[in-house]
Amino acid sequence: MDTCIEKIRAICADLLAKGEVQKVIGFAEGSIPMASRPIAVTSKDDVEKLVFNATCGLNLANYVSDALPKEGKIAVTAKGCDSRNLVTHMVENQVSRDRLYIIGVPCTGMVDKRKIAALFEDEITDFIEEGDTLTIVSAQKKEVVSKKDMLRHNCRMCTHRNPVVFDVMAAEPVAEQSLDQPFADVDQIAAMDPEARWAHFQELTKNCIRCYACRNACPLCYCPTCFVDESSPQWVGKGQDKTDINTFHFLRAFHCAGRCTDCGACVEACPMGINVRDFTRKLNKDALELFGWEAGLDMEKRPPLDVYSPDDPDDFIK
Amino acid sequence: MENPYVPYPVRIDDIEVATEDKSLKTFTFVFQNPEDEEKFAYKAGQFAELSIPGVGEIPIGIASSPVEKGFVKFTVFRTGVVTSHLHNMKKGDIMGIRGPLGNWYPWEKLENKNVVIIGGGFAFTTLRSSIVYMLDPANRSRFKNIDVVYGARSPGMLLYREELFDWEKRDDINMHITVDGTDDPEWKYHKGFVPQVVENNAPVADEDTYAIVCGPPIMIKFTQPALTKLGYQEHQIIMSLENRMKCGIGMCGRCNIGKELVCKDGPVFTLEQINQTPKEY
Amino acid sequence: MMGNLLEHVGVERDRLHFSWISSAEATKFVDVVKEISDKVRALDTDKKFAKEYTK
Amino acid sequence: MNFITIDKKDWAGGIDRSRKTYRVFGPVQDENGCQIKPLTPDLYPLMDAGVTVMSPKSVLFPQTEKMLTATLDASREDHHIMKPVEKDDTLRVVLGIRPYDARAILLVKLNFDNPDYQDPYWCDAYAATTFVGLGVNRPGPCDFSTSTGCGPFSEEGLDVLMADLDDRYLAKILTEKGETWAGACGFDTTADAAESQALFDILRKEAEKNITASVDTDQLSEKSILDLHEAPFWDDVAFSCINCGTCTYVCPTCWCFDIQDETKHKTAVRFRNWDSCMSPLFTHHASGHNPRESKVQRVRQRFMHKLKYFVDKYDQGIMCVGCGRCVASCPVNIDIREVCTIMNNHESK
Repeated sequence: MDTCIEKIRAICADLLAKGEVQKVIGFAEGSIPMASRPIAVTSKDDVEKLVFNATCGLNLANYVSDALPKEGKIAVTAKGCDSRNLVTHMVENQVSRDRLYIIGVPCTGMVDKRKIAALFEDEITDFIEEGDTLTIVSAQKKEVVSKKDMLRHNCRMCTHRNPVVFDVMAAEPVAEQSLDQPFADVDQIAAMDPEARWAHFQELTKNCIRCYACRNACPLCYCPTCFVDESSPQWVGKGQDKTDINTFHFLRAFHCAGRCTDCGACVEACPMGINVRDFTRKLNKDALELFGWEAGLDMEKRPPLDVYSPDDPDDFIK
Repeated sequence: MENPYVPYPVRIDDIEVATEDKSLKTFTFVFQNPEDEEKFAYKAGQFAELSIPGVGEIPIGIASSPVEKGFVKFTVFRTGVVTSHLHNMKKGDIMGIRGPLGNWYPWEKLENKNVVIIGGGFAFTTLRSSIVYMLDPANRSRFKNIDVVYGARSPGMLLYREELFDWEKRDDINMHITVDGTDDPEWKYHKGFVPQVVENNAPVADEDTYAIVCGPPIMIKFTQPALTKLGYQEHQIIMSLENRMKCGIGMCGRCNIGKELVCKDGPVFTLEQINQTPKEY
Repeated sequence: MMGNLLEHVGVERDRLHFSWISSAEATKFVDVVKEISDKVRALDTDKKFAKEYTK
Repeated sequence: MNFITIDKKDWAGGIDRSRKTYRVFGPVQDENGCQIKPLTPDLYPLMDAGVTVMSPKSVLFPQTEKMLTATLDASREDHHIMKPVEKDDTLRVVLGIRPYDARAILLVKLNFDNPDYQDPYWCDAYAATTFVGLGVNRPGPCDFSTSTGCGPFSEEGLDVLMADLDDRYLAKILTEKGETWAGACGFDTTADAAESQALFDILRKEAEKNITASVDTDQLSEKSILDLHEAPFWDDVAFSCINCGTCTYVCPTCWCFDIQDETKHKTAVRFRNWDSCMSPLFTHHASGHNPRESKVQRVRQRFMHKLKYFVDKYDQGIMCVGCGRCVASCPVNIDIREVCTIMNNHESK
C-alpha cells in the first residue's frame, strides 16, 4: 500500500496543476504515532503532505459535501468503503458524480489502534509500517507484528476492498476476501437470551460520554439538525441517564439501516473504545438477508428502506 | 454559601397581551416572600432568568423600573420552548425568577448628561425601565435632556403604547415615536424607519450626550452611521447585547464575545468595547 | 428491521407492532389495540427505558 | 513540609482504614482503558496505570449533576418552588491524580469560585476533596506539561505528592487536608526532609527529561484578540474537525455546561450536563440565529478561549495543563500544540 502513495501524489499534482480540481481531500501524516489526519490540499506543491497507510481509518466521504466549492471539482482518495459511501452520497443527492474526481485506492485493511496499544503497558512512541510488517516501539519495548493480525474487525470482514467507483486507480486491485461466516459476531449476540443481549448492550455503552464522535465521523449522518439536537419536540434527554444513551445509540444506528457500509469510522472515532458496530452490524445482516442489499454498490438504486417494492418482506405487519 | 441557581418563587399577578399579533405578553410577577423583593434590588438595564420548573429558564430584560415597587414586569416574545410555555400560563401560577443579572446602563456616568434612547420593535423593555427611572421625580433633575426614538412595524406593535402617548404629552422628555407604515389616518407621529428618524430628529452630540441603542440587528446596523453623522463617538453609544445563555452568572461559558461574557460582563457594552471584540453575537 | 434490532438489543419484540388498518376498519382497530395491550400487559412494566434521574 | 514513607505492603491497608471517613476515587482499568472512578470496597487504585482517557474533573464536576428539584403537585404547599437537591459532601480523596490534573482543578476553580459568584456544587465538592498526586516518572509522548506551568512533579493544587520508589511511596504532605488524610490511613513513618526533597528533585529532573514535546506560549498575551480571531489559519486548523465533543469532554480544564429541565410524573428536576463549544447548539439562539454557526468559528472559539481569552482574563497562563488527552483522543488528530505554536508565532499583516 505504501507504494501507491507516490502514484496518488503524482495524480494529485497533475490534477491541481492542470486546474482540473480545486482541491484534493486525502490523509496527511499525524502528529503522534499511529495517527493520520484528513487534509485538503489545494496546491501541487503540497502533495507531499499526502500519505496513505494503515492508520487512515476514517471515511473521507464524510468531508466531501462540506469541502465542495460553489463550482468546479474536487478530488478525493477513496478506499473501498469510502467509495461505497460516495455512491451512497450520490444516490441520496448529496453530491453529484460530475463534481468529484475519485482516486481509487485498493485497501488491505486498517489497523485496530486499540489492539496495538493493548500490546503495551506504556504509551507508543513510534509506529513504522513496511508492507505487512508493523514495528511498534514504546519506552519499554519494541514489537514487530504482522498487519494482518492487527486489522480492525470491519476490515477483516470486508468483502469490498477495491473501490467500486473511481476515475483513476492508484494501484492494481487487491484480491477480495470471501468469508465463511460473514456475521459471526451478530450471530454470537443473537444466540444469547434476551436479558443477556440487553446486558451486553448496556455494558457496551456504559462508558459513552455522548461526544457524538461516532455520529460525526459517519458519512451517513448529514442531517442539518440531528434528532438529539432538536428542542421542540425534544426527542431525547441530554444527560447521562442510561435511557437517553440507549435512545441515542439505538436511533443513530437505525438511521443507518440499509445505508451502512461498515467502514468502521464510528468505532475508529470513539474515544471510549465502544464498538458501536454491534448495533449497525445487525442492520447490515438484515439488509442482506431481507433485501439482498449491500449499501453503496449500485449508483441506480436507493437504499431498501427508502423505497417500496411489492416484494418487500411484510410478514411483520399483522 | 448562597446558591445562585435557586430562583425566587413568584406568582403571576397579571398577564397583558402587549402587541396586536399576540407574540408578546407582559407578565407582572409578585414575590411570594416579600423579603425576596429586597434581595432582588436591580438597576435599569439588568436582566433576570425566568424559571419554570420542569421546563427551563430564559433570560429576559427587566421591563419594570427600580422605582416601581411591589412587583416586577417582563415583556416576553414567544419564540422557543420556555417562552411558549410561559405564554400559556395563567394568572396565579407559581414559577421562579433568578437575578438580577448582568450589568446596567451606566447611570453614574450618565448623570448631568443628555440621554438619547433609541429602540426598535420588542427590544424596548429595559429602555422602558430606564425611561420610567429617569422620569421619576426623585431622579429627573439628575439628567439633562432626554430624547426617545422608538419605532415598530405598526402602531399595534408598539410596546407600552399608553405610556408612550403619556410621555409624548410631557415637556421634560422629547418623544419621537415612529412606525414603518400605517394606514391609520389618525396616526399623528412619525412614519419611517428608526435610523432615518434618528438622523432627522435626534440631537446632535456634544461630549455630554450619550445614546442607548437597543433593537434588532438590522436597525442597529443602520442606526450606527446615523449616530456617527450626528457626531456620536463610539464611547457615547451604549448597547445591550443578547446571546444564548444558561447560567446567567458567567459560569456556563456559552455567551462570550471574545473574553467578555455577555451575561456577566454585559449585557451592556459601549460600541467602543464591542468594536474591540469578535462580533459573535 | 426496527423490530429485529429492538429484539437484538434485548427489548421484547411484542412491544412493537405494525398493522395496516384502513379508516373504515374500526373493528380491526379495536382488535389490534386489544391484542397489543394484552401482549404488553403480559410483559409487565418496561424498566429498561425508565429514567433514574427524576427518581 | 514533612515527608513520610509508605511501604507498598501497607498501602492497601491504609486505604481501607481511610474508607471509614473518605469516599475513595482512583484509577481503575476496564476493557475501554483507564478511568478515575469511585472505588468500591473491593477495589484499589491502579497506581501505575497510564493516563486516564477522561480527566478526574468529574469527581468535582460530574458529567450530569442534579441541581434543583420541585414538585408540580398543586396540592402540595411548596409546588413549583425549586429547591437545591441534597448532596453528599462527605470527605472524598482522589488517589493517584496526576500533577497536571491538580493544576487543572485550580484553573477550573477560577471559573466556579470567583469574587462575584460561587458555584455551591463545585465549591462544596472541592472543599470536601483531598488530592493525593503521584509524580509521573515516565511521561508519555503527548505530555507537554512542562510548557504549561506544571510538569510531572508539580505540587500546585495537590494536598499530597507521592513518588513511586518501587517498594514504597515517598509522600510529601503539602497541606492540612493531606495531613488529615495520611492520619486517617495511619501512614506515619516520617522520612528525612532534606534527603527526601533531594530525591524528589532528582526524580523530577529525570521525568522532565522524558518530556520531548513543548510549546511556546510567551507571545500569546501580546497579540491582539481581533488579529488572532481574524487570522487566516483557522480554515486549515479546522478542516479535519468533525465537531464532536471529544476534546472538550476529555479536557481537565473545560468547564462549560448546559442546564436542562426534565419531569417525571409530578417531579421536576433541573440538572446540568457538560456542554461543548464544538456543538452548534451551544450558541444557537431561539430565534434561529447562531453567532458561531460554522465549524471553523467553533474550532476557533475553543482555541481562542484556551490560549487567548483565558490568558487575557486571568493572567494565569493558558487554559491547558499539557496533559495531551485531546491530542491522543481527537479522532482527526487536531493537535493543540501545533495550534498554540501557530497562534504564538502569528504576525498580523
